Amino acid sequence: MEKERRPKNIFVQGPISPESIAKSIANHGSKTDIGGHSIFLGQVRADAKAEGNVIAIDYSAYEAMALEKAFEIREAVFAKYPLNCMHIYHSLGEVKVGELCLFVFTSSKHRKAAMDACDELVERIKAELPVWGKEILDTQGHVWKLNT
Amino acid sequence: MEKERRPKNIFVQGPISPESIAKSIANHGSKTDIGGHSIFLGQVRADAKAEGNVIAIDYSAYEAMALEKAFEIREAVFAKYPLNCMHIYHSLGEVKVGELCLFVFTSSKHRKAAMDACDELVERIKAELPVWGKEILDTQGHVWKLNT
Amino acid sequence: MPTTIHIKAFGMVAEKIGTNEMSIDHIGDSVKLLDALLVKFPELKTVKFSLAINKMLVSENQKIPENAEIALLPPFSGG
Amino acid sequence: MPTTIHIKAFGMVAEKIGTNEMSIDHIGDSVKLLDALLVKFPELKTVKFSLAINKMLVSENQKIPENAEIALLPPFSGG
Repeated sequence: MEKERRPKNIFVQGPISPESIAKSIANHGSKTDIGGHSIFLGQVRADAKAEGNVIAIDYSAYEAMALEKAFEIREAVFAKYPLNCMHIYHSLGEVKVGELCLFVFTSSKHRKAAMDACDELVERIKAELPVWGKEILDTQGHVWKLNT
Repeated sequence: MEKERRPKNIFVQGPISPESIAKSIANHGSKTDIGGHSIFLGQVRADAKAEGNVIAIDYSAYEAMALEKAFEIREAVFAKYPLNCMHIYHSLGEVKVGELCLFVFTSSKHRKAAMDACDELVERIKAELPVWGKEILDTQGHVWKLNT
Repeated sequence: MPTTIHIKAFGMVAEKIGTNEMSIDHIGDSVKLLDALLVKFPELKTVKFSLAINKMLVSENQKIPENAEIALLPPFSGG
Repeated sequence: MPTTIHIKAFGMVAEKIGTNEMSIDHIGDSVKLLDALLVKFPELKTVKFSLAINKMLVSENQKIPENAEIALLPPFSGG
């Protein structure tokens, strides 16, 4: 059971590596009351914009506010669903096309709680965390990412 | 795009390793039209039964029928959601408590399709694949797993 | 020479009847086959199971083709 | 000696006004602050942004405490 009552860091510099995800999964092997894990991964897309093609996203954040907000979301989702574990990681700085920028990981005894909580976390993270993506183009310009 | 038209093997002997999951994630780094991945992992729980505590599940399957059914499910879910990729792995044989027995992995341009497809796949896999779990107890007996 | 039916049993059903594979003389349809099985293995009355003919689940009475592969399937519990 | 307000700007807003950090003399509430900002940086009229006071989003007019940390936040686009 992991229900810490203080904000914890969610930011990692640069892309999130598949190896760190494997390590995070493996860390749960000792938690034998877990029956299901739900994971969401955000990956940077090579979108074609009018001004050029996206080759990377440069993420920035109002870190202090984002961590407080992430803590508030975390507590609300823990209160709403019977979860054993919850982990949130978001990139800062440059993440190239095809690399991972978001890793949300929930675990519960029965699958439904983990799945529903993971979906809700992703929606809230995108809507409520003061984080911005600057899409770097192959034309040396940039456009500011818009969440839909 | 990965839309093969023939049944592919979904079974792996023993537990699914976190390293194989990392490798599967890393393989998608070249697919730059993917924006989101959804993953579900089933983990064997140390349930307490009247007859003893679960220490492992021994999985068996009617393999030929399960692969045909998995193919049918795969095609139906590909037809229903705009997915880039879909991967399903299920263990056969012994999987100890804390180890992983199911790995479902969907990828799409926008997150919603991957999430909804992953949820639907997990439900259908549990309900429709001829697979059985024999829960091995610490009392040397066993009970047959029941899906709820 | 009568044709045969190949029967596979899985999980709790295989455990109950003490075998996971057998062949029997051909029987015309799935209802008659079920009757014959319950006579041969009365212990099947205590377990829930479905029948598959050539890897397709049977929901109502169905003809059994020659050399069919029949499977006795207890409730699925994968995942 | 007047107290000050510390202002942080992010993303597209920082780009528009050409800075991501500044201090100004204290202003009493958020509506007056917005007015002052739009006079000082007319280019802000062309971007959508929210105000946070001490890391809390402002939805209606609100008093600004002394030494408050104000942030100018364009629409979020994390994930």
